[in-house]
Amino acid sequence: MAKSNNDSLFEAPPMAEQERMVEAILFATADPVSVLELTGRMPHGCDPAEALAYVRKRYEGRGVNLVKIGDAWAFRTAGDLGFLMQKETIETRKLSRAAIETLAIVAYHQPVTRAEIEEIRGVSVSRGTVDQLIELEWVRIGRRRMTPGRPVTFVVTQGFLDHFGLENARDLPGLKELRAAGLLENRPRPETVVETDEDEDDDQVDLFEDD
Amino acid sequence: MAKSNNDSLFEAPPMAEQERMVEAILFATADPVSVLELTGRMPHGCDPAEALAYVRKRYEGRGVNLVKIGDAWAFRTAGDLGFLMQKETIETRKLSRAAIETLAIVAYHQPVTRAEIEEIRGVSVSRGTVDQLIELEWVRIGRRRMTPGRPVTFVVTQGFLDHFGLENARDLPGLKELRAAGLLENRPRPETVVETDEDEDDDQVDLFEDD
Amino acid sequence: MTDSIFQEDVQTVAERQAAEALIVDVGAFEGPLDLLLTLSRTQKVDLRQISILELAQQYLAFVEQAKKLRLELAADYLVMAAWLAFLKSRLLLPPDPTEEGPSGEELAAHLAFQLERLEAMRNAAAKLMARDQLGRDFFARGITEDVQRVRRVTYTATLLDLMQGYARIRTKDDFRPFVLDRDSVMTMEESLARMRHLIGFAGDWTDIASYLPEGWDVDPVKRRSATAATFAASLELAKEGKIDIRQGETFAPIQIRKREPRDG
Repeated sequence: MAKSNNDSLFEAPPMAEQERMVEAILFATADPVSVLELTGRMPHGCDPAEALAYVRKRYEGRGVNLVKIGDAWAFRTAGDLGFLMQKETIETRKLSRAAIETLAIVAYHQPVTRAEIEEIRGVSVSRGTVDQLIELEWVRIGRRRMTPGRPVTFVVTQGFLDHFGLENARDLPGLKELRAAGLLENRPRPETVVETDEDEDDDQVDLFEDD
Repeated sequence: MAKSNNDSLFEAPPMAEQERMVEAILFATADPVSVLELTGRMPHGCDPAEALAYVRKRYEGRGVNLVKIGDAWAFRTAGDLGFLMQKETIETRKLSRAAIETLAIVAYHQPVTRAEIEEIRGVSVSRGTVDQLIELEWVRIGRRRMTPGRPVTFVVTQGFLDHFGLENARDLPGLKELRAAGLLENRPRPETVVETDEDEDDDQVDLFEDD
Repeated sequence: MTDSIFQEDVQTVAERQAAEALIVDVGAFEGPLDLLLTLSRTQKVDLRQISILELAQQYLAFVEQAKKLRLELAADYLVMAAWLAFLKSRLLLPPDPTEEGPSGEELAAHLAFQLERLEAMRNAAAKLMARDQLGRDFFARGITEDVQRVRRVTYTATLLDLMQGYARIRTKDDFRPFVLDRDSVMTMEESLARMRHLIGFAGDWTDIASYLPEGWDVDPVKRRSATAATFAASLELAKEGKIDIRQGETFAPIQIRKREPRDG
């Protein structure tokens, strides 16, 4: 590209101009554009590869970046700004009955295994229900139970306590209070609750002191 | 909560970041995006108007420029680089002379009724002509004129401004001169005395000042 | 169509060409005002100084010519011709002070205004179309991204929901209305399964009491349940045609035997 060249009549546009051209072509074309195609579209003597390198540099760190796709080039939204391409609508739904019951069992009986939850609810607990509670960050996996099979246990989280405005899970009203509040209309059988809970209660205390 | 400024929790991203966001959003779409929509899509506390000003400056003289269209913004390739884009050129239906004139009359006289268009052109306007302009999304129906019969009026659209690279309707070529020469007035024929024209002129002034 | 018209006319070639120059284009005029504007250009003056009288004469001559060529003119061309003839007379005659309405000058001024305005709009249209246009001279983004609508669902529950949920489970427990003591109950299913197996060995009439399982014949509660189950199972088997069943008299022992597969 030296000036002494005889081709100077057909001298290529200055590099800054070539950059503009690359910018415009890549902006307006519906598909990624190869260097070959750029060469075909830009004036004679242009060096699209070099111009591309400059454009790439210019758009580094910008909201759109020049990226290579196969052997073609295109502008793309910067990866970290993908969230702008979404319009979020937040919808609040009530937790399903199964989820509430499972959550209640975890809260009152923690740490509790899946088998225990099923036993208390009297129906099997779908994986989705527990997963949902974990996703909501209201339930997390606790220590494994030291029994055959070493099943995982579930406990409630700080997030759960925050959401429900509790200092700790022991603040949850007991059956007596529930009944006093009219939430338990029928004859209680308090023994059933406690029987196996002795050990677990200890655990529970540990747990909350850990937290 | 010791912080003096409560809002600091929701501090807006730095302006450089907001610039990137504006870039990303506007690069992702072919249609102009209003400041209002930008505000809705960018994080809380952002100032799209300010960011737009910076982005506009940044792209000055580049291969793509930030242009204002009505109250919306879009990136468009620089006008001098159109020759590179023959491949992208959209073959538009050739507009008839009647359609072109009608379009100009709507643009310069808006809001304008069909009767007024006919009065200016001295010939009846076929339904197809206006329909074609509406289909192109260059003309739309405006407010009804508060005159007997409450005729509909026609106005030009944002798409019209976008297509002809106009920031707003006041930028129409020669508008000032035409107005000064009294050629945008709706002068009634001497034999027909129409008193309602006062309102019409008001409307027109409103429109151009609103934009 | 114009061809046939011309053939019928007896004209010199020169005359015909002169007429053609104007007439052939009639279809290209956008109405009388447009025609007037075109005619006015022959005056080669600023539209503001145009002679409306001269223009009216030109127009009337044009209409005359068209009539001579039996060219059909749209009604509005003729209306304009009539109006211009009226205007011409007004402009030529001295104003009559007793006459109502606008003067010839006022009418002429308005026509001049209309022509000027039409021309101005034409020029504006030309300027507009000469502008850089989107999709022709400048371009929008080629690769667009759709804005995704993401619906994020958050779940919520109140402490009351939680307590009610728990109460519901515990109440279900407490309220389990009636738990059968399965220890001293023999079901028909159990008995049936047992008898299906045993019946193969019993060839002759046997008291169903002998089918009671071991240990179920002592405790009266158990014996009652087992007897009932065995009896019900026997009826079921009889219905299936597996056994015969008989009872000598009321309260006599109920006997069953295996029914032999029919061999004749």
